[in-house]
Amino acid sequence: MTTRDLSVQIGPLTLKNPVVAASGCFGYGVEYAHVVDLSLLGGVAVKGLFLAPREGHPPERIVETPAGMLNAIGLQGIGVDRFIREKLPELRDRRATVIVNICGSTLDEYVELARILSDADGVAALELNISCPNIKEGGITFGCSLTGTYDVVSAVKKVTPLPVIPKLTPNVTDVASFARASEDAGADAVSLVNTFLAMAIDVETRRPKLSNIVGGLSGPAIRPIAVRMVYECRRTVKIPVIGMGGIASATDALEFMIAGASAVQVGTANFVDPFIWSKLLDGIRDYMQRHDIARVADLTGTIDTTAREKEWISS
Amino acid sequence: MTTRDLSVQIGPLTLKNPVVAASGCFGYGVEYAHVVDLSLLGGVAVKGLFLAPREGHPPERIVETPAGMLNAIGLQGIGVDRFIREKLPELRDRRATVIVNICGSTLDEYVELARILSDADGVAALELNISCPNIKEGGITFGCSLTGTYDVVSAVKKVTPLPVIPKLTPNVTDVASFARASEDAGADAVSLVNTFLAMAIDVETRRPKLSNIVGGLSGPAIRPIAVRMVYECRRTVKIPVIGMGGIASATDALEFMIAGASAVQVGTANFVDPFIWSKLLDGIRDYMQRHDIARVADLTGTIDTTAREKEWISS
Amino acid sequence: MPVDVEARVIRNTRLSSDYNVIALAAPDIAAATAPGQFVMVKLGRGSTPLLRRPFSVFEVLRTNGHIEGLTLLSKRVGVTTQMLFDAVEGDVVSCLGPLGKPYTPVDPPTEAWMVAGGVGLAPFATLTEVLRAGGTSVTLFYGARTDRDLFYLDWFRDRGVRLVLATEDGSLGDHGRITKPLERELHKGAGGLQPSGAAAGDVMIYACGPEPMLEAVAHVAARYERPCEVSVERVMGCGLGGCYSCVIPVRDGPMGHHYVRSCLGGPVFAADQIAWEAH
Amino acid sequence: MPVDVEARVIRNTRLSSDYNVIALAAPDIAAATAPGQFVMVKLGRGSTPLLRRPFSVFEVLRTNGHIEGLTLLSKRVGVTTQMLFDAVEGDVVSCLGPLGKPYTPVDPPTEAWMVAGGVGLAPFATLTEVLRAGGTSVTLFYGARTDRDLFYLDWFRDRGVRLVLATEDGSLGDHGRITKPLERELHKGAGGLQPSGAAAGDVMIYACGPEPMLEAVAHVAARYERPCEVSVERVMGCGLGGCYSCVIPVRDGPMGHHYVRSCLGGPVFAADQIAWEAH
Ligand SMILES: Cc1cc2nc3c(=O)[nH]c(=O)nc-3n(C[C@H](O)[C@H](O)[C@H](O)COP(=O)(O)OP(=O)(O)OC[C@H]3O[C@@H](n4cnc5c(N)ncnc54)[C@H](O)[C@@H]3O)c2cc1C
Ligand SMILES: Cc1cc2nc3c(=O)[nH]c(=O)nc-3n(C[C@H](O)[C@H](O)[C@H](O)COP(=O)(O)OP(=O)(O)OC[C@H]3O[C@@H](n4cnc5c(N)ncnc54)[C@H](O)[C@@H]3O)c2cc1C
Ligand SMILES: Cc1cc2nc3c(=O)[nH]c(=O)nc-3n(C[C@H](O)[C@H](O)[C@H](O)COP(=O)(O)O)c2cc1C
Ligand SMILES: Cc1cc2nc3c(=O)[nH]c(=O)nc-3n(C[C@H](O)[C@H](O)[C@H](O)COP(=O)(O)O)c2cc1C
Ligand code: FES
Ligand code: FES
Repeated sequence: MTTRDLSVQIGPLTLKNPVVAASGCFGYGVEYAHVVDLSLLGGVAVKGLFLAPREGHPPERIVETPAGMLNAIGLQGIGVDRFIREKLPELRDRRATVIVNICGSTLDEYVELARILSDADGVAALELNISCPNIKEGGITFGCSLTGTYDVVSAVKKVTPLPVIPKLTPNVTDVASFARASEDAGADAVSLVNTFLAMAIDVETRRPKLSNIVGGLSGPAIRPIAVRMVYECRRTVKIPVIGMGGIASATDALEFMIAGASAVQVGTANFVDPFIWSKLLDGIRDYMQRHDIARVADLTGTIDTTAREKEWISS
Repeated sequence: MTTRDLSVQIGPLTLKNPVVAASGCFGYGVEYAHVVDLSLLGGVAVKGLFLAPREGHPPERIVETPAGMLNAIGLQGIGVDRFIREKLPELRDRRATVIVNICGSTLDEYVELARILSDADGVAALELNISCPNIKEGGITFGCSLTGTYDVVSAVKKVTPLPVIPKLTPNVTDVASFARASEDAGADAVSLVNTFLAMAIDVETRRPKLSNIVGGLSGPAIRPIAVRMVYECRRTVKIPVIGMGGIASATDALEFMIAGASAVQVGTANFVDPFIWSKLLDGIRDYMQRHDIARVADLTGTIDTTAREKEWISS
Repeated sequence: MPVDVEARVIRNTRLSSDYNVIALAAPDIAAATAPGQFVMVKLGRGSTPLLRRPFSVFEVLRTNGHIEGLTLLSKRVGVTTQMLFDAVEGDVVSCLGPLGKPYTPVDPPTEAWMVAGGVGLAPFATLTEVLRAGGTSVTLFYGARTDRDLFYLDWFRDRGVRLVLATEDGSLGDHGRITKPLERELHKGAGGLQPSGAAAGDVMIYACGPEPMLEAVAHVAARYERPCEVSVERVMGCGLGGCYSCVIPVRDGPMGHHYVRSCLGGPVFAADQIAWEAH
Repeated sequence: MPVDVEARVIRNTRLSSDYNVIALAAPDIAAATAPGQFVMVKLGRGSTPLLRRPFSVFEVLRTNGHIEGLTLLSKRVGVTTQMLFDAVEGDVVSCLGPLGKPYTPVDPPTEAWMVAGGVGLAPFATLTEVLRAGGTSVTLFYGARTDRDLFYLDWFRDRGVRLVLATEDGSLGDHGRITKPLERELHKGAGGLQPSGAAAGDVMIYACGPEPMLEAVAHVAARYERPCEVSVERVMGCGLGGCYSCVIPVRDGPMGHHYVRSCLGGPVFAADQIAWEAH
């Protein structure tokens, strides 16, 4: 078996492979250190961080839906200072490629977070969470406005040498225009999708199943919408697109890459199988072998939209 | 068992019960006459009609996805004249409550269709399909623009005495604003959701699984998003909301009604079980019995968002 | 009128690592089925798979003249066929049918030539029963990748069916595609050398298999001016005419065609109706 | 370190129309499990259900000292528990564990009083084994709706456990909730009348059951100044600290509290740590 080049380029950042843990689905990474060798992942996007610690929403915080789940965690978190003090050193020791997902209520908060994290040792990139659907003050006001997106990205770019990756919400009419606004503002890449705003009601009590009433839908259910959005963004911008939404197998990851993703993130599937990482990488390697692809990066955006031909396959 | 009042009011139109077959998922209704007594349904929304016959897209037109399906039928259809000549008489004979789903490429086409159908015998209401994601000329340009929605609804209202129900697309940032524009333009109700624009790729061939590349996602996968959208619309407008998206059981139908729907439509689930109709109605009746609800219309929008109390349930 | 039956699995026989024959207790459907009709089946709880899948009725099961159920011949290609492969006695399969337009059986002296590719064998067991009951002589042209994928040969032989086989690896019968022996025999027939004793022209061809095979058979049949019916295989969402997923282009003039739902207008079509050049 | 095992079902015993005990061939997990720890299980193909579900390890199965696997005591309430109920020998259950903080066993002369509500019995079989091995005397306060929902009584009796029962319909033991006899015995104990011979105060309470029961037990324990550990039941998405779904409010001062992940910080907590008034 020839060695296959799994590395991908996200702007100035090289990931050793295209499989990244999605924010909010992998704690601060350190929780998984005893089951996963963090250095083997393409990257770890840590749980969304505000400047200050946050309590998040009261339970119920999640509910399962057909092929998906709703969450309204409300970005419970330890705040940036404790993160740098308590988590980052271990992540560094374990040689994880750390992408910090940051959230603010105001533009200044994003800028302040970016400043603080730029001085910390061991941060590979910043992912701007301007798309959390679960909290009013969670940047979604930026994420649903083109000028808001443009402003927050360019403000953060001004204060940090780190690669900046705005994370886009799918709850908009034209996601590609947000990718464009991000690119115009100097983003190094965009990542998508965050979760879909959704809800579930217990008909016996007539109460919402989540304490927050609404939450974000993730998991395999959303994959076809997410793939379409990645495809649209890829056709609109030149910066790399990081794709996610319902990836649960190597085939799913490859589907996103062929649609246009340079790397992928895995969220919900990690809950189902914390050992999924090596299975995804093995599956990707196997595919490259079968199709004789030397560099995984060569797959990005290779969707073939010409008409297909018929073949006589003896069945 | 007390008799339960299942009738609901959609503006001027009374439906004998709230369960309606969704457009495009029940042919022209007549196809199902040998398995379902059409007069027992709340209504039958027939396949989207253009003025002229249409061939639709080449196969593959559907593909299954986790808890959902994509379709890109491309509104194959017989056109309004043949519909009135060949299908409407049988629907009338079978005492179906017929909701005609109409599509146009221009505002004038919607107006012309409304005019023609207003003169036909046996049409209960018009559903304006301004939300089909699969064809460029399928009204989606109206459905994604507030003024477009307003204009097409008010133009149609001017020429028809029939109840007018614009069908909204979920592929927008703020669906409730489209419900509001519809209400302002004089719509008698709104229905939602149409399908979510999505895609799937065969990684072995790197080709899209649908000939049209993209298609619309329906089925249980989308239900939590659809319920949220119905909830938002109900809080924004006074006209009735007809809810749909992934309904496959009486519980699902009740969830939509509690969220704010006055009636529901069932699409994909009819493919899985063409005998679903009596099961849904039985389940709704049973629920009303258990909860001592005399009129199903009293359920609409009764979601209880006050905090819950703990109870000691011996488990 | 189709019915929906929660059919118990009577038995499940594996024919190879990919093929199985599953017997289902659906006597009402079995009794009403004509050769070439299909059922829509669904297995499993929840929504994996979400939609039903179409399968030809393979055999009608009779015990002392009493109809017990039906069988499906299934090839493992995905989630439902995997579940059909794994099913055990007592499991339940939701089965809706019979559906679709059947084949048109011929009467003697016309001969029936059935052309099957792989799992396309499925409709030909019931067709054989009907044809043989009417005294029609039957030939089965049956092709597969290898001899291990040719099943039920004795079943057909026992019913007096002449077998003409082909395998792509040459392990049994003709080496290559099944249209090779079909064309050879049609050629012989046209030359006056009646291989099976029938008068030239008195042959009706029935085909089922992958679409490129059907197209090839249709062209051969047309060349030798033999009537031909094909059973097409399109992705079906409902099987009842509701979804318009299963369409096939049907000729409506020398050049034109329009899409017809193969679950209602088919799956069996006259081969010359299909606009093969479209898709 | 938790492991993920595709565990074969060794046997599945129905205890009632809702309860079953399923034995799984997961010896590595069984060997590493401490009383009160749990596993995350997943059944079925596809995404119904999507997520794993948490279950306490009920018994550790031993044959001649050799660890064979573990059992789960399951109550049928939804999709996964239905599948656990229906599973048959040979089926496969994906089983991840052991996870979470266990109970803290006490040593003699301190007595152990275990308080179980319904399926909350689950962690007390392994806890009994550990306590009895250390010579601790054990009492099980066990409440359910009716006597038909009280299981494994002989199992506990055989191991020298004193049983105090309560049913809501009065069919066995006290009529009403299990906190009634618990409080009565604590009261007796506090009055100097040692029901089981232990010195007043030398009792550790372990509770598992519905949260309102845990809260009631916590209050009773506090009133009688007895140490108490409760195993809480929150909806868990991952069991590994990844999702933050399973939080419970834990006191961090006289008035305040903060959310702690019960899959990492629990499921066993000191009862006085929980901010019961929050949620
Ligand atoms: C009228 C008719 C009769 C048929 N009779 C038989 C038969 O007797 N025995 C047999 O083994 N097969 C038969 N088929 C094909 C059978 O329907 C497919 O193999 C089956 O649907 C695959 O389902 P799956 O869940 O196992 O595969 P999936 O996991 O759904 O997909 C695997 C592959 O099967 C194809 N496929 C998926 N859904 C359909 C569908 N609804 N219709 C056709 N192809 C599909 C897809 O293109 C995909 O490449 C018939 C098809 C038709 C239309
Ligand atoms: C640490 C821990 C140990 C447990 N041990 C046992 C045990 O030994 N035996 C036993 O029968 N049950 C136990 N439970 C409860 C068990 O997890 C739930 O009954 C199970 O998740 C229900 O799954 P389901 O798919 O059958 O139900 P679902 O169809 O998912 O839902 C049915 C009901 O169960 C509740 N529920 C759903 N998911 C969860 C979840 N992840 N965690 C808790 N509740 C949920 C929902 O609120 C819903 O009302 C334990 C729970 C925890 C947290
Ligand atoms: C429980 C949970 C918590 C999440 N928290 C965050 C977060 O803190 N920041 C963020 O940008 N996205 C968050 N997400 C979104 C995921 O990172 C991801 O975008 C989404 O779940 C889709 O991917 P998936 O289908 O693979 O889960 C969260 C998702 C889940 C399910
Ligand atoms: C195959 C198919 C065809 C459809 N055709 C139409 C149509 O012609 N007009 C329309 O308004 N909606 C059409 N829809 C959308 C449905 O009416 C419905 O809005 C959507 O499928 C969501 O409901 P469901 O999840 O119950 O299917 C179609 C959906 C499917 C699956
Ligand atoms: S399969 Fe639905 S119309 Fe034919
Ligand atoms: S269950 Fe996911 S953090 Fe506890």
